[in-house]
Amino acid sequence: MSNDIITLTVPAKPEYVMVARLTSAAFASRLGFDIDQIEDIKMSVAEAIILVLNQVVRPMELLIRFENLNEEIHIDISGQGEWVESNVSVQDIDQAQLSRYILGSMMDNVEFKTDNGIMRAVCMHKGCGGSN
Amino acid sequence: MSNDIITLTVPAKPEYVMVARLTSAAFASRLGFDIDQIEDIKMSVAEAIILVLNQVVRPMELLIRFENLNEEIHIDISGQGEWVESNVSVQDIDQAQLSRYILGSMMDNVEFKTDNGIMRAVCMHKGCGGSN
Amino acid sequence: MVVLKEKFKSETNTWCISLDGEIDIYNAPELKERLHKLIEQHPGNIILNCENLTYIDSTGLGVLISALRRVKEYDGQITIKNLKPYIHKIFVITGLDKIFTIEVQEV
Amino acid sequence: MVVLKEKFKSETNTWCISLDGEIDIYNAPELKERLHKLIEQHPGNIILNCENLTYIDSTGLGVLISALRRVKEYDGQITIKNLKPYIHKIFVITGLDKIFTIEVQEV
Ligand SMILES: Nc1ncnc2c1ncn2[C@@H]1O[C@H](COP(=O)(O)OP(=O)(O)O)[C@@H](O)[C@H]1O
Ligand SMILES: Nc1ncnc2c1ncn2[C@@H]1O[C@H](COP(=O)(O)OP(=O)(O)O)[C@@H](O)[C@H]1O
Repeated sequence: MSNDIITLTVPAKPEYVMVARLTSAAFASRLGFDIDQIEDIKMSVAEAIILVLNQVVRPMELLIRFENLNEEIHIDISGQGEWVESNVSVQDIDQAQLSRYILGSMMDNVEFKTDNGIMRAVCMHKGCGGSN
Repeated sequence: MSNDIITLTVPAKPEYVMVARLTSAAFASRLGFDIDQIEDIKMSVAEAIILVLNQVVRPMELLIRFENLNEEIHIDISGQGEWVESNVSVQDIDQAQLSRYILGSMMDNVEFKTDNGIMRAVCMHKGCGGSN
Repeated sequence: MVVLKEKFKSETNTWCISLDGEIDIYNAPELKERLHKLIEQHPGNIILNCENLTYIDSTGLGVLISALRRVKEYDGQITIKNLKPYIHKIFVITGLDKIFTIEVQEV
Repeated sequence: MVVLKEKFKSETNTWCISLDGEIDIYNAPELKERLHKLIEQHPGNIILNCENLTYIDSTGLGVLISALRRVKEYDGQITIKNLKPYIHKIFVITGLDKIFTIEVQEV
């Protein structure tokens, strides 16, 4: 299959994380990932978004870019638009560690793009014959 | 709920119509549409895409824009990028009538944006308490 | 891939075909090819069991119409069985309930 | 809305709670509030039946951890039952299988 790109933008609100999850699942399923891999990809997209949302500042919008490249799905999640103050709790900060464990285990590779301690984007990929 | 916008771009290929369908369903479900209405919206998005794809020329990419506005879901589907020749059949042209019947019945309002006989975009909306 | 289970019953000269899953613009061409092959193999009547059909778009309907044309050439029939109500609705909207013999699924 | 069916059994001083559907960043705050209210009402042990839990994200796990903290304050326990294997996997990845008592669903 050729090198195809899908992009999705959603308001940076908890209620739309589900939309990003389902779009990921649909694309991954078209690329031939199996059910367990699709679950991993869906969940990783959600966790990456949670990391970008649950910070002292958060973006107004999220851009999610999917690409199939060399039998791998590449996913970039980035905050877009204005970044505004958010009322993050200690719990959110503790929870970030859970997100990182999940991403590290479910994707083949994950990179965090930070700037002054703020996570601006998460770039990750997973292969069809992937490790998990 | 505030006036939220979601955009999706996919390659203008049959295999990605399903991705657009699932993204529509997820957004419509978040907006509180019931199961039958979600089916209608999903199907209408697919039929609008089919109308844009199955022509003598077709675009390289599709942009689908969803907005919730005054208790209605507004959906614009437009061809993007270069338009290339396609090998459309008589069957495809006959089928366009089926798509139009379906759209007309499932959405509250549908507008076709044509230019020299080519359908460039379909704009439609449906309310939560809608007619169907 | 289209999930399609078929069986030819020579006593009644009928293909019993079950259409499962989703038929859309992506897999409709494959379905068309397979239906046409079956019709060539045994020009008989067709019973389509749609109990497990969860989605069909206009390109899928086009395939059924195209099959109906072939079958009509030798005065055959296509009967569509066990349509889910929301899929039956699509046949009604498009007027195709008048050209196929349709039996709706009980709820 | 989080689907949550609960029943307090006074003989064993235990809340039997069934968590159904998907728990994510959108509905986790509501779940947290409801669990904390139940714990206030009857500070007992908790059995979470997750037979129909199809998804949980890190914010949902955070809610469970937060409930566990409250329950530990009075030496109570949280037992998680009937986890689907792919959800159990998430507890293992995050190390939470060590802080909760977990019983995995038979397949
Ligand atoms: N009543 C109808 N309403 C709308 N479209 C119809 C109707 N009857 C036939 N068609 C169209 O005609 C097409 C079938 O054409 P046909 O010449 O049989 O195809 P093929 O030659 O590929 O078998 C269908 O795809 C359908 O779109
Ligand atoms: N072992 C752990 N690994 C990762 N995060 C943990 C762990 N233990 C606790 N946490 C974090 O601590 C949070 C619970 O904090 P807590 O102070 O109980 O919240 P609250 O005061 O709102 O009840 C959870 O959301 C979780 O993210």
